[in-house]
Amino acid sequence: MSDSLAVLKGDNNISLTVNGESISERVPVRRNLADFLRLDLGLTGTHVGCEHGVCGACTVRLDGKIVRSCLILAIQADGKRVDTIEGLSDDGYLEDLQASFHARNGLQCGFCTPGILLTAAELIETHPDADREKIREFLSGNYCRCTGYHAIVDAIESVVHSRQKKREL
Amino acid sequence: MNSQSENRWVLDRPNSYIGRSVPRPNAKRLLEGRGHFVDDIVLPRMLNVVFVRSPYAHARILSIDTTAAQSYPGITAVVTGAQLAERHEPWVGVLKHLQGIVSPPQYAMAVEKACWQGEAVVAILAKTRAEGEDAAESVQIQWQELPVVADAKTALDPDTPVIHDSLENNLCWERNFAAGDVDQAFETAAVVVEETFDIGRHTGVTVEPRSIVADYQPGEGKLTVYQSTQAPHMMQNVFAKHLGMNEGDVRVVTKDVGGSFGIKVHVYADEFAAVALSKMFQRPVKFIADRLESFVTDIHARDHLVKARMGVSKDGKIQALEFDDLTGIGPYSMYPRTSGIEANQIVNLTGGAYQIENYKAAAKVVFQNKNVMCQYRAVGHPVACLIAEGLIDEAARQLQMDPVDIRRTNLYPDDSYPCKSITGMAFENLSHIQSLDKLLDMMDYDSLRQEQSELRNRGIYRGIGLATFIEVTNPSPMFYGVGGAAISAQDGCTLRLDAKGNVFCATGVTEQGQGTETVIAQIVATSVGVAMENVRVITGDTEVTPYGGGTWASRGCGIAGEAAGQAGRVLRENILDVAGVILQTESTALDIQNGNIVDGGDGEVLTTLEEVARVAYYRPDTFPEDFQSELVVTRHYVPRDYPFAFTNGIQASYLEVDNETGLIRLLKHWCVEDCGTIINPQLVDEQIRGGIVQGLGAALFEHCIYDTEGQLQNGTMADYLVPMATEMPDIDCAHVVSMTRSSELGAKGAGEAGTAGAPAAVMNALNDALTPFNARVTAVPLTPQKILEALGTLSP
Amino acid sequence: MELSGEIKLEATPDEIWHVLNDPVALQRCIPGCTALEKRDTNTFLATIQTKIGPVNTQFSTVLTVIPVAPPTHYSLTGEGQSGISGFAKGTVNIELKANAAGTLLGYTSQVLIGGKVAQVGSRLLTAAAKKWVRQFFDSLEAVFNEN
Amino acid sequence: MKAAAFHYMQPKTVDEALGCLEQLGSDATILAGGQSLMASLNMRLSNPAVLIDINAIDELNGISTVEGRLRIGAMTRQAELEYSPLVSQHAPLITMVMPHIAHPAIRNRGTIGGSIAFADPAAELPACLVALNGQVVAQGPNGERRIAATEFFQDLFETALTDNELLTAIEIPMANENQRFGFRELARRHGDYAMVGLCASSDWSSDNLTELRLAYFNVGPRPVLAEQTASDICRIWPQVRNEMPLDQLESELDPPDDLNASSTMRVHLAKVLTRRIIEEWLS
Repeated sequence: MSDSLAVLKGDNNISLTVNGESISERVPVRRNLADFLRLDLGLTGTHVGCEHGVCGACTVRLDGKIVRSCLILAIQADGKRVDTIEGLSDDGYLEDLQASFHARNGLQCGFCTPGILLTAAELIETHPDADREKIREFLSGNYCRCTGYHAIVDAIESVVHSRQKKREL
Repeated sequence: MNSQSENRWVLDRPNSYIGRSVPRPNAKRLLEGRGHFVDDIVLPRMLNVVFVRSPYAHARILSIDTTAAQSYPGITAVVTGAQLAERHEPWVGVLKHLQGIVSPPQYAMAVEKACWQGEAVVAILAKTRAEGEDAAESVQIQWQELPVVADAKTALDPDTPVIHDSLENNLCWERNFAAGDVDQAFETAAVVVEETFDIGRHTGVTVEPRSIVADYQPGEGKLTVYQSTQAPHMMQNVFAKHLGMNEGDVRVVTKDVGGSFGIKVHVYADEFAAVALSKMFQRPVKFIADRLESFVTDIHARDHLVKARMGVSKDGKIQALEFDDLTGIGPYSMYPRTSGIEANQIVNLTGGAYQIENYKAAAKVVFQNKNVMCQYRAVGHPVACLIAEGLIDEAARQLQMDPVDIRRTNLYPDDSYPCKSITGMAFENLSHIQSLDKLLDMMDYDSLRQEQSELRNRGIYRGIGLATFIEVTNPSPMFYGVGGAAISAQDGCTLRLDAKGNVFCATGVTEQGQGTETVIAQIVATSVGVAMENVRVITGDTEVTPYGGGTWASRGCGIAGEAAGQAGRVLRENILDVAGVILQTESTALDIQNGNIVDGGDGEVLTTLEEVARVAYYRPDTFPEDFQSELVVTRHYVPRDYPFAFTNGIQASYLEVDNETGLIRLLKHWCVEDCGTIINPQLVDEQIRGGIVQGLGAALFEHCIYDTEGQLQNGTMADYLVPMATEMPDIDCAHVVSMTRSSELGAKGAGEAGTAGAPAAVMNALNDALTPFNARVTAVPLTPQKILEALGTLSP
Repeated sequence: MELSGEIKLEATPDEIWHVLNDPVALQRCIPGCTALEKRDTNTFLATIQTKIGPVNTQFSTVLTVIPVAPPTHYSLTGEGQSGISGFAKGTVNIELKANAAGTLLGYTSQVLIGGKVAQVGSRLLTAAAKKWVRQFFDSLEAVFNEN
Repeated sequence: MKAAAFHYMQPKTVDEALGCLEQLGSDATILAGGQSLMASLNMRLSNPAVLIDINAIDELNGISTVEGRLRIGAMTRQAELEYSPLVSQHAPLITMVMPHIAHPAIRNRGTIGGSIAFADPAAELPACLVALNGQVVAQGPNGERRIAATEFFQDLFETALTDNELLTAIEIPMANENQRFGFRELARRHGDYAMVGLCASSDWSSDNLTELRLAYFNVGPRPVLAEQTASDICRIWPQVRNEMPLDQLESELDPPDDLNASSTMRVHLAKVLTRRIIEEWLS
């Protein structure tokens, strides 16, 4: 075995890009990415609903792909790019989705909403022609207890349609 | 008011926002992840509390050794239940109007024994939650197991141990009600149908867990509690009362709440412990229930076993309805609302849509060693609805009547109001027949029946289920206040015109995402005469908002909305008085539209609200000596003429059952309901849809499964199944509008209608689909296992 | 939850009884038992490590061997605590029938888990208990096969 | 719900990882995609002394074809398999299965090697590997060995991997045009653990159905290849349309009761799934 391979204990330095900003922080090995974003960076838009990877409220983007931040260690994000609801709102990436959710009331309490928006964005990127059934299937890992999903599906469907129209132009 | 019905000025104001689907202004920050949830709060010197909880459903604490835990890094203190009990008064979850209800005193943590799996026993105050959990692993507790009372069915048997030494038996409460001559009516009935309805325990699973930060400041002796709750004023009273504080020294702040549904309207022992610990250690203390804690401590609901029968004449007229309800509520009646209300509601509401002359109901509420049970969205309604709608469908089947026809035969005609139900529920104005007709039209009932029959010939089994419901909304003090609870049924609204013509509005109800702030702003903007952008709504702060009940029992719009409307009218009058002085004209000849003072006749703009405010605040010297402007107005409202504003509606479910696997696919759901004046149609529809899906969850998935030793078997999000997007259908909503004359606004509530009817609609649709097999399921959730057993594919 | 079964052992009932009272042999039979000491005639203190997939729990267990009707009927009960993870309790009733080839051992067992392990692990409880019981009797068989 | 403290190593090569395993033995737990492990760490149900994170080992990524076999590196993410043209061409069963595994955000992170090594009896991929007659490539101190899927899954969460071995890839015989595959599962909600599932493959090159492999999951401690049932079906082919011989499943499968379905029900559902796949092939 390589003698140089370190056994990391306690706190360690990590450097990563969060919402386009270079971050260097010292974190305990055991701290997950959700807690790191919330506790160390104050990015409280990433919500913690179950801590066992089921509810989807803590969904963030890691190197451009949605993941559950409660199921990844902060230290594993070292050297990577993380985007949260705050950054993706600021840079306008979610703009049409947010407008559609607002118009259609595709949210009530708003706790699951950041995770749902990030999931919806990836859905539309990977399935630009998604129908209602596909939308529902793609959202199957995101809990929403308030809306009953119908309004969320409507809101996403209308963005799918408006982007389709844009593509045709 | 001489004639409210003719003076519904709020509704016909120019530029009215009433009846408009205005998007929620406060939703924008939530969409950007900029909400203010309790767990986002970090205060200086704040500690996190971690609880050691009982793994046993019933066990005596022989000893607790916390020595090792105290020496862990990051630990400030380790406190046992007995130690904390010296710092607060216990509570007892009983109310006077539930005659005979008993419950033992409950403390913030178990003192001598734990009575359910998950009850907190030891609290650890730590710098971080992780460090607290490290220390928790080293707490040594010696337990002596006690016999577990798990099954409600045997809780009252003579040989079942009594859980609480201070009580005679495991009976918390019972209610018996009878009217008419039930026995005689059953004897003469052409058909008597009997069913046992088994309604499983389920729970709310708010995606934001229960959350609280308590901040006791010893200098002022002041306690500030940031809490994810539905009832800040109620909590203020509870914290003060049981910590021996002056209520004026306690402030409860509720910002964004990540879902509540009735889960967050109760006093939880562990949350109270966090507050007591903050006072004890004079530092901020945070408690966020983790998901494993939520499942064993958030109140559970339902858990009813009902034996019921209905007698019907040969033309389908209900002759009599009788049932026995048994419900297990865990070891304590919850404080301060009690755990007897659901059973009480079931007795009051069952069959309430139908003209019934002979009725008998008995409800028993028993203690058991399971998690506490209490009021959750649509308290009692889904059970009442399952009983009546399940029986009436079975009666129709036996009489070979269409489910629509038997309902039409028995529903209160739309011209029968006001009237009282057999249990004394007063109905002001309902619209069962109109609602039924609208539903049939919306779903194209006849075509659907035809499609069903065609598919059945091809071996595809679809079912159509109907469920009529009534909903209790706008509760008066008859709900809790008369029983001695410090729970406000009235609600207030304070409006203040600022110097730039904006209106600040403080209301006693809270926002949990249902759109309270938006609806209140719509009413205020309309009644004052300003644009909604110029109305700021403040909720959830006992130091700022008028005294109010908060959010429960579908009361926000009908009660706080009415207070807001009245306050707005008075503020407008006061503003016009000032304008009249400035313009030297009669104020009655003026009006406010879009933030301008206009001529009440031709609408000509005379001046602006901003100008009126400027003069009132900066140049009152220009007013006559005997004139003082009053630009802050408070009004309160409580319904007086009816104890509750009943609403009504009907739902329909269309589903397909796979008769080989027992899996159900929901194809479509419809709801027509009548909540009176609709302020914001979109928000009402979304309340209905969200409520329906919670009811669909109860119908198909949600179940807190316990073993015989009182151990919860599915306390994770992976194992406790809630409805997800893939399995849920599209839901169509429509409305009939029967305004309540109790208020000027005429609005009733809509928050629970969906949940009330959905389980019965699905159960009836399933049983309709199973008709060719002569199979029936009356136990919810309607699982594949139960369906295959009913079909005879599996033996039970 | 109840499990039952039968196994054939090439030993006499007396020999089996001896093994069930021998700390060294018993430790070999109990899956995950990392330490076992005799407390008095019929009771043992055992440390049992259970590993079911990712779930790794250590129980401090009191084991009692109850001679219901020796040498043919025994009961083996265990009660283990694992701090915040919860507890496990189990009883195995054993009936030994001597035959020409040795002994036919019949067992019925009841297993109960409680606390967090029950709340989280019920999906796998039956499968895990089956595996545990199977391993116990496999090891018991191995003890005699070696002898 | 916060993980207890542990130590952490992040090898960059397979050799480094093997070194870690050699040094730490059973104190170490491999962290692959972490979609099951992290949850149990958060719940404090696992307490490894050291996590060996293999996410930085680039050589474990990738999908390729090697001598008639499709080779998938252990750390290939499930989402990559889902959308891979190579996989849909050479192992279409995997493409069929993939959307049923949990949810998109989980599949973005979860890996095929993690799912196989974890050996959850309710998981789809182990049964899929068994149905496809695939093998597991394991590397240890003495080099590489290949383990047939049927040998690999040994018991509840137990595999043939030893403490000092690392699962580096899985290999699957490339599908040909004469093969047909079937996948069905019955779950109460999309993405949940199925009550029962079935991965099936078969050869249609002759008039008879041959090489039928029926691999069931969540019917026992590991995936079950029902060889007797498969042979019964092949034997009476094509009369199978009229009468499907499925009785042997009752002895071949021994599912325990769980919260969603009894043992009897799951055997019944396994029969239903089998019939539906065969009917799907015939239609």
